[in-house]
Amino acid sequence: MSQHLLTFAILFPLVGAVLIAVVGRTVSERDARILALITALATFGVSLLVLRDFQTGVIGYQMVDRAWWVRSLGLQYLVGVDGISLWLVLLTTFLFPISILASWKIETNVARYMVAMLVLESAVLGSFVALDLLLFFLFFEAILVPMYLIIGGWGSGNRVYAAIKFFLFTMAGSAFLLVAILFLYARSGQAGPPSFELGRLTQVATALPVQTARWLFLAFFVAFAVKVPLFPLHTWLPDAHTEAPTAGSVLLAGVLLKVGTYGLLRFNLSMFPQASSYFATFVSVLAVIGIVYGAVCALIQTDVKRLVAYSSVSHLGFVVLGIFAFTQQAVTGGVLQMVNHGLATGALFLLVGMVYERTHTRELAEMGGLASVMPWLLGAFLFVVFASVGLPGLNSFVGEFLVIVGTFAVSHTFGSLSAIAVVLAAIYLLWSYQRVAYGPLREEHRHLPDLSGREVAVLAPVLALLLVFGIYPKLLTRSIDPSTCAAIAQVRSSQTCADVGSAAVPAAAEGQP
Amino acid sequence: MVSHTNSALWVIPALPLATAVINLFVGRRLGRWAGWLASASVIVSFAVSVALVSELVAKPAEDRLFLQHLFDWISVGRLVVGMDLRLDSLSATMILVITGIGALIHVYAVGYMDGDPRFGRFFSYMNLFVFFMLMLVLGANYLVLYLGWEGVGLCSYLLIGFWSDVPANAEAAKKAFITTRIGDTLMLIGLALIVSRFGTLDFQTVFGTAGTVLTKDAATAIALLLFAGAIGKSAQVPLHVWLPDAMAGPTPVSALIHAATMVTAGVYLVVRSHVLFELSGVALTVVLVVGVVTAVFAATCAIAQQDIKRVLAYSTIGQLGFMFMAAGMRAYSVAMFFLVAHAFYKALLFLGAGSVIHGMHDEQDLRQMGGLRRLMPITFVAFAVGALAQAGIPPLVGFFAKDAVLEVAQHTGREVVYVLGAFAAFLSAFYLGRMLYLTFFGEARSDPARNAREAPPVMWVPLAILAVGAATAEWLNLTPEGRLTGFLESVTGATPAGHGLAVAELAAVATIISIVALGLTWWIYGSGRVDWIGFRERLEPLPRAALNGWYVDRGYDTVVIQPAKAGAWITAYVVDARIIDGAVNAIGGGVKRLAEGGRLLQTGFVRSYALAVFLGAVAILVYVGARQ
Amino acid sequence: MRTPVAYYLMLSGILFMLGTVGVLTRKNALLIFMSVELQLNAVNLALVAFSRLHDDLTGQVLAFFSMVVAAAEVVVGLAIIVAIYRRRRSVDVDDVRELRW
Amino acid sequence: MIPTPVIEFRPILPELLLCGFAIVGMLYEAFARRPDPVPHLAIASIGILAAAVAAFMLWDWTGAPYVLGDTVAVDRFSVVSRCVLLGAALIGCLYYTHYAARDPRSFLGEFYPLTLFATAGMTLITAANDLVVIFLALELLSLSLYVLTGITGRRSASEAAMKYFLLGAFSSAFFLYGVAMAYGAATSTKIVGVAAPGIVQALAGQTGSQALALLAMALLVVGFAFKVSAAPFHMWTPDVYEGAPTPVVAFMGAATKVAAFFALIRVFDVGLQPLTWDWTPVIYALAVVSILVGSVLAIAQRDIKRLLAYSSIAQAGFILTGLTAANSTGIRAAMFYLVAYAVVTLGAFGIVMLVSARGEEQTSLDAYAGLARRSPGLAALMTVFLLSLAGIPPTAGFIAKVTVFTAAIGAGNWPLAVIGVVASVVAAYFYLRVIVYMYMREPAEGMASDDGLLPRIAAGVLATGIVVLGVFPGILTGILEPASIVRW
Amino acid sequence: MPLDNVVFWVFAPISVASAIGMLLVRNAVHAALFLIVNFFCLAVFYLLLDAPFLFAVQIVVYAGAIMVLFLFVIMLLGVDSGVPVRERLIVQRPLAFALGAAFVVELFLAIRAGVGFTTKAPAVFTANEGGNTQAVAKVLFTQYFFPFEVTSVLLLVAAIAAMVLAHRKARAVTQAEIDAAAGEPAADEMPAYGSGTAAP
Repeated sequence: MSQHLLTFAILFPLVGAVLIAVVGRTVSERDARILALITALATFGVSLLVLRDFQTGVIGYQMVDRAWWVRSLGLQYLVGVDGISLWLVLLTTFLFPISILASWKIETNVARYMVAMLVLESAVLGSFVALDLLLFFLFFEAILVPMYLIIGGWGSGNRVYAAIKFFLFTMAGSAFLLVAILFLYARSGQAGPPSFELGRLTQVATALPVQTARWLFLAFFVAFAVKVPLFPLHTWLPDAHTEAPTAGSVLLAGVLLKVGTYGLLRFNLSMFPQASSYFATFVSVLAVIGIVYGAVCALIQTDVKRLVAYSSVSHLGFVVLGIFAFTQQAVTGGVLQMVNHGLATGALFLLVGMVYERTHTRELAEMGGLASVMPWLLGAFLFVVFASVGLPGLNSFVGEFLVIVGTFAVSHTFGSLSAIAVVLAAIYLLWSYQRVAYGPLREEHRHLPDLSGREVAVLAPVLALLLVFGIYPKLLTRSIDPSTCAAIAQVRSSQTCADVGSAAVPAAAEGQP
Repeated sequence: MVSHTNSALWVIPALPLATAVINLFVGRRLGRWAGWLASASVIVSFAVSVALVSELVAKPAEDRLFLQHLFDWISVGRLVVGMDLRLDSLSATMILVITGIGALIHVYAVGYMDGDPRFGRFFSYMNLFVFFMLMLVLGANYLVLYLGWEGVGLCSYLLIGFWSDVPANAEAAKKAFITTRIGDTLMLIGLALIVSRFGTLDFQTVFGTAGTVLTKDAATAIALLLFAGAIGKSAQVPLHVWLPDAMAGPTPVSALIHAATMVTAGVYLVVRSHVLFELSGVALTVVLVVGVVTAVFAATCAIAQQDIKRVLAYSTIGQLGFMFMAAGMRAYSVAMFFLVAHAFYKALLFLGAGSVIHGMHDEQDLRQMGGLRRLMPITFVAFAVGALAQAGIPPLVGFFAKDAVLEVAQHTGREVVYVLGAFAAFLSAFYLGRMLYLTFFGEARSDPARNAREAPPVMWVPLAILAVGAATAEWLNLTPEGRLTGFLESVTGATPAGHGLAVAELAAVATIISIVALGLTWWIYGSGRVDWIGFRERLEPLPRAALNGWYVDRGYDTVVIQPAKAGAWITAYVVDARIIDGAVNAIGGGVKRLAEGGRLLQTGFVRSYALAVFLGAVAILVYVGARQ
Repeated sequence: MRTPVAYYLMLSGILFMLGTVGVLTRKNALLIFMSVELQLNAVNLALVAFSRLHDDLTGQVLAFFSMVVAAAEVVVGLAIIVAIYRRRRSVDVDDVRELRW
Repeated sequence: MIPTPVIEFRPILPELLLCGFAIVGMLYEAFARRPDPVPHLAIASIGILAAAVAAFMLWDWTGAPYVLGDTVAVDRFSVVSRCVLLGAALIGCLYYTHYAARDPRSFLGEFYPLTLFATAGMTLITAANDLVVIFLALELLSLSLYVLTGITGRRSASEAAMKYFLLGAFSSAFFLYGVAMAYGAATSTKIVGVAAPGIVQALAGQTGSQALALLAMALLVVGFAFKVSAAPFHMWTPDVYEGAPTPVVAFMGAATKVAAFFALIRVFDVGLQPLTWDWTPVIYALAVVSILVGSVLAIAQRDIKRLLAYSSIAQAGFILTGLTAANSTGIRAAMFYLVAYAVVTLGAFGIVMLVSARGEEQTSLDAYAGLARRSPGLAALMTVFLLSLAGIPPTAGFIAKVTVFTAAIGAGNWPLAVIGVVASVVAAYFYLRVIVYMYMREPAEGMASDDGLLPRIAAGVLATGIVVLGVFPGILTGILEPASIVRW
Repeated sequence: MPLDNVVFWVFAPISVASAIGMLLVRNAVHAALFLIVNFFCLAVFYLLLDAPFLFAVQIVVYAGAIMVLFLFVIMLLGVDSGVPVRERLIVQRPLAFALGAAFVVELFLAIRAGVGFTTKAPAVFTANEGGNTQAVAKVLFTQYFFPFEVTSVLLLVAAIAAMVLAHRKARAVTQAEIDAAAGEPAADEMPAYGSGTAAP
């Protein structure tokens, strides 16, 4: 039972999607929504079982489910979770019901929309748990289509451009990934039957000549850097976020971008440890540029979704920076930041969407004074803004702090520069909040309703988690820690992972870099 | 090793937190009871604090320490940061100030905020502030301190912008948060540096091992980064610009946050971390210089302010400068004494001002006041006590506090500091006198001033209590060995002693300075013999410059903000949209153009197609020929 | 056989080339098609020459097949050309370019 | 006295059946008073199915591997190709029946016999072990296709037929010259000789002339490249695809490529195997050019048939990518790709036919605006086909791309794979553009799509096949595994 | 100088010249006649190469049947004598000749390497033992009987093709045809049969 849980998690949405696709035309739109919601909730339930059965502190993959898929290609169905993917799986299954609930107002082609959502969920879950590279790639590419349809079909304004840009950008990046995977696969055929299994390919990759490994690292890196997105490959994100429907933005920010950072951590780091440390400075520079650059761009945006999109560029930079610092705190912080950013930015997009549903504008200049008519909505907004700003006690702070601390131990420059974003985040988020919430109220906004019961149901769980993960992040870190430690040990090629902390009281010399 | 665990510490911050949450969600339904509930929780918290502190005091000096570990907050690898509370003489002093003065201000606010539509929300924020402030001072490690540090910033933001329908208020709130955040971020880097050196943020470990772990340079770096946080939070030059604007908040907020407690967090931080500052040495000099500069600078600004609260704001900045001055001279306990004293009289002044504003129907301009002493006698007395206390008239508490600072300066041979401090004291006496006379003496200069009414008891009772406090708080320290300073020495170490003028001589000089200043202002503003408006005009442009804080704000705007905006604009709309995205679109466009061009190769002429075939064939043949 | 086989082969090559050039330069569909016939004949010459060279009759058989194919091709080709002509009153291939780009 | 040759007819039974039923069809057309599409379809279908059965029975052939004077090879390789080709023919006939039913006056019963003949040529070309047979089969299928292209007599169709014919004849001259050179080099036209040494034996044994063999290789490539429409021999493709009737394009696009590629594999991977190091660079270059030309030029197209034509050029490049490996992995990859490609092409053109309303050929992209609104089923099916062409999971196209790139990379040709994947991105753009039209545009006024049930079912089956192959490619790879070993 | 050499050197220039003539003359009939000359020359070469059977077939089938068919069609279509039309494809001609030259050079190199310009065929053509026609027949009907059968299908297809294309043309003037072509611009429609005036 336990070893099939992940498979169930992947299959549930798919089954639901097929069901809706089949009965979609005969049942009412409302039923299609409910069916989708039930499916997503069931998937969430399955993922909670995964959490229950997950053994904290165990290094390596758990709940591994394995079967041959295409034996002649050496393609396996091989899934499993470790402390890193566990939380991303949970984040995904958590955000999907919320997104579906947030999409209640979608009126056109509801069944098709829900099918796309559920297929997307399946694909994302698959990419987080796949331990066979081709399988991963399959899911990775499969993400594109439903998301493309969601942006292009239910987006706003310039949605087609944004959708195609999203698709092509990601696909362009993953093109190199595919070549690299196949290259490794071909190499693995030199000793025994070729395979795509992560473990096998890791052995192959670590045995490669240095130069080759570096090229392959870059091929992997480009694919994930686009997805993250890392400066200067980020320009698809503002467009995609701006034009996507609310749930699309939530999922894009909350889950899809994490596939990129997850990929960096899972594949780049573990498969090309030497190359990773060789390129660490390069990647860190990009990450730091992204952190500052995204924040600077966000400063001046007038479209609130665009602003949040740039803030994502900045926040995701933290994740990458953390991952490539190769210290326990930084990497764990990075993983934590993935989850936290997913929740916080997801919530931001939810709120922006709710505001948009009421005011029909994303232009900051056309809002204002909304706090006086919708105190609860804007109160929730403020809460989320401060979570994003990195207020201690709320979730994002923990990740950012750990990344900065962990990075600082390696490089004072990167650590310090990245902290600039902490200031800038406050500036752009508070500025935009001010434009939305305060100031004179427009006449046509005078009678806008406050949060509805459904919206409270959408927001409450997210906001609660923002607080819980801010106060007691140990919930997450205790299962993330062993996995990141293992990953770092590989890069540092030592038995222990680099740790800037010291449990012992007079740990004097330890911290000296 | 004696166990210092005390499992009751959490109660102190938990009470205000609980009521904050209650008021947040059901405050509207509680009506006026929301205020009383909030006040009650702070009062109870004060009571608990008193109980715990007396328990602490009862212990031998070297054992005065309570710790409580609530849970592991951030625990990654070997870096474990607990949600730990710590009560020692330093935090004891602070919590008493916070809960004590906080309680009074809460009660006062019940009256002041009466009738506000978001009454419950206000008290929720106030309680939340108290909670975070308590966390700040009770934290046993830098991260809990930082939690409180940022939390009070949040509350400050919420409360400054409480009346957010006025755009300026929201603007001020944002400015306050962002300006302090600059300092906070540097402080965060400081924390990172501490972690990288010590592997922990725990006060006990850091201070205990700093001497062996840190080099002088590292200590300087850490100390300066921490001090940057203090500069921001305590509104010291050059990050002082937010505080005058922060007066946009309701007056109880100004009293509690921007006078008595939050802004003093910087002083607390420096005193708390004095071990690091001392290791550095240089850092202390910086603290001293910043303190002196701020004290003088703020005083010059305060003289020219027209808004009663802005006078007090600049005054607060200057007084905080005095505290840093003391800290910079290693007289930490003196700084703390000053802090306590200042909390009394500045809260008093603010609440008095609030009472005046309340009585004047939200009029804050000094020029519109005058002659209020008859209409608002209680407020007048209280306010006068506060003003005189700060002006340094013995035997009020301000005299002793300021005298202690100047004494240290003089005794440790820092003559320049002494002179500048004395000058700042002179100026502060001057603007206090000006404010006092312009508000309460002379003729009423406007209708609100003529029709002003005394505050209700719920407001004047706290005022009165504070006035008594401001008048008698010196009792806390007026023992030969210094009761308060002595109590603090278990944390702060002894105040440096030295030789110089006798205490009496110094006191005399200080008193003379104050009296001269007050006399001068009485002559100008109170006697009616001088046309003070014309006098001001004759001095232009100096008063205007001082009024505008010597244009520091405008300077920032020109030098930092506008260029930054332009830079951001260029980044977002030129670099990002045109160059980076432009490159992306150029690739796409290039391929498209290539396709449109290549499409024309398909001419429709069957003979060109044949030519292509032949071309291909010959190309392959050429390859084959080369192969042979 | 005194003439070296290569001469025949070269002749075949030249004829093939001329046929090719004919396809490329003539505009009359019939002439283009005739040029193709020239190409096929050139190939036949090569086949027969190889047949002689290898002392093997396969080449001649191949040439024979090639002629059959040519005959069939001519039938179809001429039918198509006639069809085009009937529609357009022209056998100039340069005029037949509605399908392009 | 001529000795009676041993006639083993079973290996060519599929072709015999096809020709036989073609003749039956001709007789029906000739003698029926009013020829009707349905009996025609029945005759053709029976013929095709019978041929398929006959082909199946060759799967476990235990007789001589080369029969009929070593001109025909009997192997599983050709069984696979035959099945694919017969399927394509069946669906082509099905489409035409529907297509003609729209406008009974333009119906021509000869379509079916000609299709069967063309199919016979195609199946034969993949089984042929002799360059002469290949040439003859090539001509057989070409001549049939020329006529089919022009069968409606529409102005554009006749133009397409003429272009196709002139260029086809031109390129087949090159091919024939190649055959001659191969003969000159090896004294034989048999790919593998049993009775007497064939080309591969001659070349392997160094008895043949290397120089002439290379020349032959170059010229044969021209002929094959033309048929598979690899750039720069592709120029006929867009025009012919645009001009020819859609059912013909569906059949032709799918089947010709399959047949020509299977023959190419046999000639090059078996016959010219000793020259592997010489011909792989040629294939490599062709692959690069085809991929780039096909992917890039398709972007500018506004006609769905032209777009799919360019797409087919790019697809040819991808298949060639697999063949650069010159080993069984590459062959298997190419075979998989071909099957997937054939299915997709048949399906996509089926949709094209259905979208263009009765009697008209609305093939402009504008006809696809709002298709999802108008007929969601067609739009969904088209999406599946387009995604497969773009190589997005979970379609067969994805697995196909993976396998060809795997083969190429395994042979060290990773730069080619890089070019391929990058071009896939470019290609994705125009596939997505069609999806944009279908799903994200408002339908134009007065557009109506066809409600033909049979073609819809066919397209539905094909789409299901694409997805099933994408999810369980093992079904096909299991079959291809033994079939990809071309005997020598 | 041996006889075959003489004959070769006499007919080779003629064949090349006639081929070039076909390329250059404007009149299609002349071109066809040049091609016939060329085919005759080839027939002579077949004779020289000991292929009398093909010699006969070449004359009967090619020069006879096929070229007559060509001429017939030329006549039928009444092809103009070729008012020179400006070559619209400017690069076509020079490129064609350049590529043609390159083609021949490549061929020359290949033949030199593959056969050699001094290699002569064996003096005796043993394969022709018992008469060329009989020998060809023997090869054709044993080794190549299957391809031979294929050619029959090929011819059948050709016949069907001609029928289809011609048959349909017979209906081309009917209204149905015009309707079927309704998607095309009506102005492009042309009367199928001899309205005489050709479009310019």
